[in-house]
Amino acid sequence: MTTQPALSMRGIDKAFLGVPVLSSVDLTVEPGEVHVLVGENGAGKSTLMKILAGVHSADAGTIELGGRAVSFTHPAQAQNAGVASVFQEFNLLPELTVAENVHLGREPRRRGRIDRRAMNDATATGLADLGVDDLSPTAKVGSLSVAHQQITEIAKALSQGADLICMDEPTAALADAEVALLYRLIERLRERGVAVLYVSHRLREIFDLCDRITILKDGRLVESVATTAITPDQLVTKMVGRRIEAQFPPQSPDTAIAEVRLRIDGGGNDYVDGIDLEVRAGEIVGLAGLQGSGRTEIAEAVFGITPFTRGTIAIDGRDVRISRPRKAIAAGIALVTEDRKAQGLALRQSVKANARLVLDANARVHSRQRPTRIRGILSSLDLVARGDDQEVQFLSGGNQQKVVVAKWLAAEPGVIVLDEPTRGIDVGAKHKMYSVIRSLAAEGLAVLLIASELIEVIGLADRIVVLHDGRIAGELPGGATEQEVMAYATGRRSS
Amino acid sequence: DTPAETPEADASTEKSGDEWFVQAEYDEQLAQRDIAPEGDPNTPWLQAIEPEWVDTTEFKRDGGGATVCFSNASVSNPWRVTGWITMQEQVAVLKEAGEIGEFRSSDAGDDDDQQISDIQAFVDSGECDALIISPSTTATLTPAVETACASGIPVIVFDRGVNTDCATTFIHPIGGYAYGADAAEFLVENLEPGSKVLALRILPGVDVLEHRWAAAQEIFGDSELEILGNEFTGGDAAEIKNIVTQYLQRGDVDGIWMDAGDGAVAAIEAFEDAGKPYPVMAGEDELSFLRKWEETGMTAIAPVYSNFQWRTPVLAATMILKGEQVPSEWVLPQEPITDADLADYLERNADMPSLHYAKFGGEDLPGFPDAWRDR
Amino acid sequence: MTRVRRLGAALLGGGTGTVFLLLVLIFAGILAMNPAFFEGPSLMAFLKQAAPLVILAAGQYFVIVSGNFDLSVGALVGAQVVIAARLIDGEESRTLPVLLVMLAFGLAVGLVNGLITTVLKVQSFITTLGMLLVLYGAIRLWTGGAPTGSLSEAFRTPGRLGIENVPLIGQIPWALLIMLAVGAGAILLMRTRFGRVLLASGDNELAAKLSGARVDAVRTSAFVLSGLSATIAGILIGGFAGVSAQVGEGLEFTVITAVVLGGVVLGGGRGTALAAMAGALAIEALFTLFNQMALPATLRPTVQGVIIIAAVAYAARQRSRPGAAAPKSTATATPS
Amino acid sequence: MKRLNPGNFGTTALIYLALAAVLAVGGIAVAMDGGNLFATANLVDMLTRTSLTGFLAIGMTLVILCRSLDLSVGYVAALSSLVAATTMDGRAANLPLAVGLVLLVSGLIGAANGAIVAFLKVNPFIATLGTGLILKGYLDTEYKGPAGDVPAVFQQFGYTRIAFIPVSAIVMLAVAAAAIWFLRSTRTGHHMYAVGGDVDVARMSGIRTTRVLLTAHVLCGMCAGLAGLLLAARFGTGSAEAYTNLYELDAIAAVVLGGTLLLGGKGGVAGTVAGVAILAVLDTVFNVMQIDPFAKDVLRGAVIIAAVALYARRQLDRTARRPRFAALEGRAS
Ligand SMILES: Nc1ncnc2c1ncn2[C@@H]1O[C@H](COP(=O)(O)OP(=O)(O)OP(=O)(O)O)[C@@H](O)[C@H]1O
Ligand SMILES: Nc1ncnc2c1ncn2[C@@H]1O[C@H](COP(=O)(O)OP(=O)(O)OP(=O)(O)O)[C@@H](O)[C@H]1O
Ligand SMILES: [Mg+2]
Ligand SMILES: [Mg+2]
Repeated sequence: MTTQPALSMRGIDKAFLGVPVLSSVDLTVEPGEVHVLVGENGAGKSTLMKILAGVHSADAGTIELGGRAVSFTHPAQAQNAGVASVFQEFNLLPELTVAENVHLGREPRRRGRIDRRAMNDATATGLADLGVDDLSPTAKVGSLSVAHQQITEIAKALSQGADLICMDEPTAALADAEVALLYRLIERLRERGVAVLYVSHRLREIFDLCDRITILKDGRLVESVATTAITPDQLVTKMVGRRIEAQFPPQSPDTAIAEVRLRIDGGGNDYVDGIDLEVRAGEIVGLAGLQGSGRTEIAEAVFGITPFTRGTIAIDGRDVRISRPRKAIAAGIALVTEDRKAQGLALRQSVKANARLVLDANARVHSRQRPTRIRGILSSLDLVARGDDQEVQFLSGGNQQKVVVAKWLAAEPGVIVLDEPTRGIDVGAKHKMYSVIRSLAAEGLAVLLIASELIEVIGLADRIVVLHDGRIAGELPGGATEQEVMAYATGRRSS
Repeated sequence: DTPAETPEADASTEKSGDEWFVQAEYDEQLAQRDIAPEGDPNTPWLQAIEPEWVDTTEFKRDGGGATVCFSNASVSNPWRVTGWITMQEQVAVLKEAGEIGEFRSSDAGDDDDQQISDIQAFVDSGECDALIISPSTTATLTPAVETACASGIPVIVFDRGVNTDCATTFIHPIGGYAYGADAAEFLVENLEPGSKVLALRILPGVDVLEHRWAAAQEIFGDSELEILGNEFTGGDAAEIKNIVTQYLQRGDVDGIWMDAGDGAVAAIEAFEDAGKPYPVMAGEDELSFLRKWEETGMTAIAPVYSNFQWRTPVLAATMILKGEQVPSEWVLPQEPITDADLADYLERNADMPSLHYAKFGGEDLPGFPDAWRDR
Repeated sequence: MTRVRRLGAALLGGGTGTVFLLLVLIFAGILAMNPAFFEGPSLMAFLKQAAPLVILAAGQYFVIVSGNFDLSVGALVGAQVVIAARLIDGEESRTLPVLLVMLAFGLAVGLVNGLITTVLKVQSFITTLGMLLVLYGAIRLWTGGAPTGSLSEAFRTPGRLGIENVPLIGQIPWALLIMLAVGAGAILLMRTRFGRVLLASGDNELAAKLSGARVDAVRTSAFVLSGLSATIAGILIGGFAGVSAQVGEGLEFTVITAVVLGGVVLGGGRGTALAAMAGALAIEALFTLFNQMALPATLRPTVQGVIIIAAVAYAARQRSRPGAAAPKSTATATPS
Repeated sequence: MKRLNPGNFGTTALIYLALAAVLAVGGIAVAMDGGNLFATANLVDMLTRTSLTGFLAIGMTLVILCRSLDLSVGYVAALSSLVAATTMDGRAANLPLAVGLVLLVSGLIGAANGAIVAFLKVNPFIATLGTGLILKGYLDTEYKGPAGDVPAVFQQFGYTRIAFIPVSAIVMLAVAAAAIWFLRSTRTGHHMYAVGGDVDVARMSGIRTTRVLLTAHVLCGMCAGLAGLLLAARFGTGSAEAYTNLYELDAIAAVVLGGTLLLGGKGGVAGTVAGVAILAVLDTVFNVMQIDPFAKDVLRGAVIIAAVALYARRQLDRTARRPRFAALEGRAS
């Protein structure tokens, strides 16, 4: 039986600002195949996907879908040709409902009018298919959790009945339960003969889910292999071009867990309650929990974005009232936010401008630190940029994250809160971020780490505090098992 | 002659560059300058040139205390501000005398559509015994004025006209052609042949202003003066000074013709700052210009668009409501201020602010001088 | 070598560079029409005329780059001149106190604009449109419809006079020196911490706030700076040409056009003060060119409109050509 | 019960509340002044004043929803009045031709605006300021003052009333109803919210964003054309001068007063109608009370700012996250 491949891309070239991002990349995806695209940050995975989705047009090369040559100048053409996409950045309108977002651009009509009932019904069915029962089609997307937004995105792509579905890191914002849902769904798609093109940085996912792996490096095709023909270690080596040793760097020997730097007593507000937490100098405390369990809310409360209305916070033993971020910064707290583009960076400004923003914005901090040291901080983080005048919008995700971290390190904080510091960054960059976190602790900072990938919390934290429904459900030592954490996180166990 | 025959009526069908020039109107206005008006020269606002008196007994109303309504185009320039004060002072006198009970006014902020609504609102209220209208644009208010006439109250139009003769009286000074001609003739007389003249205009498309320029073009066309250009300034002093400065950089300017006096001083200063001799200048009877003229001793004339016309409509309203005859078209005298009477007018208006108009004609009103000075 | 190329790219390529290209083209046009324009005295006269708009552009730049609009500057310039004339009323001795009053008034208007925009969260387009109406009406209410009083000689000096008898040049106008000082001030200010925080606030309000920036305060300061620049421009315009009822009318649109022509992006976060001021110079030069060409006065707006659209479209093309959809953010940082 | 546009209901209700408040306060103020704001003459006056701004503001709502702007509508209206009056040339037979021509010309100018914004990527503020200037030059050069002649039948559009409601107001409300239907029920209308909300998202979702933007601008131009027809009917002729009245700023003020976000993506025509009505009520109240014309400007400016500040406050509250421990919070404090 000779079926045409679902997708065949040949010799794709693409350059931005004269800088080549993709050079003669080939990619073939068979019907019913789950095909993963891997590579470091900036390897060109998203760009390749966007070319396929009609967002960008290739400078050279051909695309065939089911044997038919296509060329897209607008996403609508790609959709009509049976390509549906979940993009890396959220692609939703917060002012519209779930159903309206799902059907955006393809609203069902009855006698020329938009048929809202049909739209809601179809969405409800789609969500039920996905196994999601706690998401209303008429809920406004802006009021949803990140996970529910991601689910909306996925529902949107699935609702198009496409032959080829592209997903760019769909699980980056999902917790394990939802990830499992997605896996099951992809399984069903595979059975129906739908091809899935997948981008992920999560190794386990790649090997659990995918049939075939295409590796990109610096915009070039390295290799396309069956999952069964390669080991995780080999894959990493091929992606990064060198071997990455142990998953988590060891604690540096001179790390000493010392005095309490951050202490929360009975903290609570509209979103979390009864938070008692201590982080010591040199200590990494992990905050674990399901989506919506209130991890970010604790970070935001400590940083004065939505302050605690009950309880107290003490820094280095002194009670502080943190009513807004400036006060937190003055108290020596730093927050690496979970959404670096929306909350962390002024995208149209240079690397330099972003890195010194905290110093610029806070007079007291400024006097403590000379901006000239910023260059040193950036290079210690191995920032890859065309220069510190480059606008950060043109950096890859991992490098953008480094700029965010650099801006906080410049302020020499005593407490640093990291909310999803490795979201959407590649293996190499993740590894670098792990060492950075370790060295922060070694320098005597108190580190509060939030990460959805449990393995990170387990591997890095000295202690793990597990949240459930806005409250602390339990505390575990570093190196606890995933089962132990999940028992608290799902509320099956509480202390 | 009635407003219906004002040039705008037929101008609308023309399309040529000189659509604003109507020979008959031009000839008539130039002739009217030399006709002695009827009435007391001490009250020029009650004088009339070749009046055709009409009977108004149908509007006669007993007992005084009338409600007079006034739809004003705007008070958006100093000329209108000055006139509006004069009108209010005149109203105060008539109220005192019991002839006017209530005086209502609306201001359309130069918006024709707004003024149509204002007029409609007055008519709909049914409370106006007489309606005075100072139209913001000639042609566009015609339907509204016709509606007002149809409601049966006397309608008094002044300053700009409308394309209908339904108004009981249409009050205006001689007009734009005469104004423009006064200025242009002065330049022709006082400049050597071949001299260069710059024309500074405020806006295009406003009939009273276009007539001034149309007349000037007619006269300059027959002269040996060279017209360097005609520029729109919006009446903004800075713009005027910019433009004149630029012309002076490119060569000499011997004369300035303006379609209104706003910013005349800025034009003169441009000569001072460029170190050039004063031009022969036609400004307006705005005090800032008259004072500068006296101070510099330059050769100049101040054509006048009689500001005292703002008194006439309220007086006409009371006359009509008493059943007295009024001219159907009430042409007020319009005489430029020359070197000869400059000193006199400066003296009379010594207390007045610089953007005041010398021929405002309110010296005998009880509010003088405070109402105009401390507004 | 790369430096040269980068400079060339900056001048001819990116959004900001277009204005310098335009400026060169217009000046070339003027030169072709009238070589004498570039002789000292007439060049000085040009710069003297251009100074107020350039200064206004500097003020407007701060507001635009921080993500807002200031539509009230024209009305503020007008108000300042009228206030000066009425309060000074020809008395030389009152010049200085009145200048202080004007300064206070200009700063206060900017402060009110800023506070309404930042604290009450009213979109600046509406805030400053409202302020325009309020200033326009209030100042006429105060003076009974038309300006009264007159300016003193001393008041008129900065706008009208200069250092006389300079060889070759004739007069160096005070206005030019003030313009240079304001321009240098604006450029230097953008190199301070304030300037960088201002830019960051215009780019991504949320990120700036979370970095500890007092976004509301810097944005309000931008409005205050705009009020200050309108005050200085008012002093120069009043000095240059005296009082008239129409001073300042429509300046807001001219100056915003100038700033955008300079490649400053409406919405904030991008553009330089120098280019914004160059935009103002380009507009003034364009008016001069029209004059030199003796272009019929009624046609000028048409030509002006075409040139503005073409220039901004050209700049937008230059900016967007490499890399179609710039990575977007879901930031709530938005111009208002 | 049909659901109103997402999250709109609150704001729209608030705006009608504001309108009611303005009417109440105005009514009391006029009553204390010895008048009656609700006398037929005053009601007619209010309704008459809504028509012109209404047409312009409805079109403006569409472009603003798309996060665009149209500063050229005043010029388009002026030009349309001239096209209408010169084409009619006093003959009723020319009416259909004139109306068609006006809609064609105004639609084309709208299309030009849309094309400059969508294809040339010029900021709409500058793009439409530019086309406005271009039109101004054309009007100043070509029409030095009023031109054309509108036959009496067509003047009825500007002057006739059914009961006490002016025909022009009825037509305006019909256009508003059509626009509301368009935004709610058609794909293109719905997509305007998407384009205004986030163009990139809209485009990546397969919406032809340039087409949507173009449509909004064309419709906005045509609404300005309707305004021009109304001007012609009321003036009995066409007038280039009409552009001096800065109708575009009135229209924008009305749209924003009506709760539509200047940044696009949120709002609607129902609110705009209320915004227009608020301005008209203010005008009538000021007129009846004989407020000094300059004080009118001050009050108008202040009212616009105050109203928008009020909505902004309300919108801030609504963006807050759902509290999880709000009840507990209540107990604790
Ligand atoms: N619109 C754009 N303009 C300019 N450069 C761009 C643009 N989009 C992407 N790039 C650059 O192209 C390169 C490839 O980016 P791409 O997003 O495809 O990487 P990726 O493999 O998806 O990385 P990640 O894992 O971080 O998502 C990067 O260097 C990026 O900075
Ligand atoms: N049960 C709930 N009731 C009300 N709101 C909820 C609930 N669960 C989640 N949310 C909302 O969902 C959003 C996401 O929750 P939150 O940010 O706390 O998640 P998180 O634990 O930090 O996870 P992550 O950081 O991975 O997104 C918040 O806005 C929160 O208010
Ligand atoms: Mg990517
Ligand atoms: Mg979170």
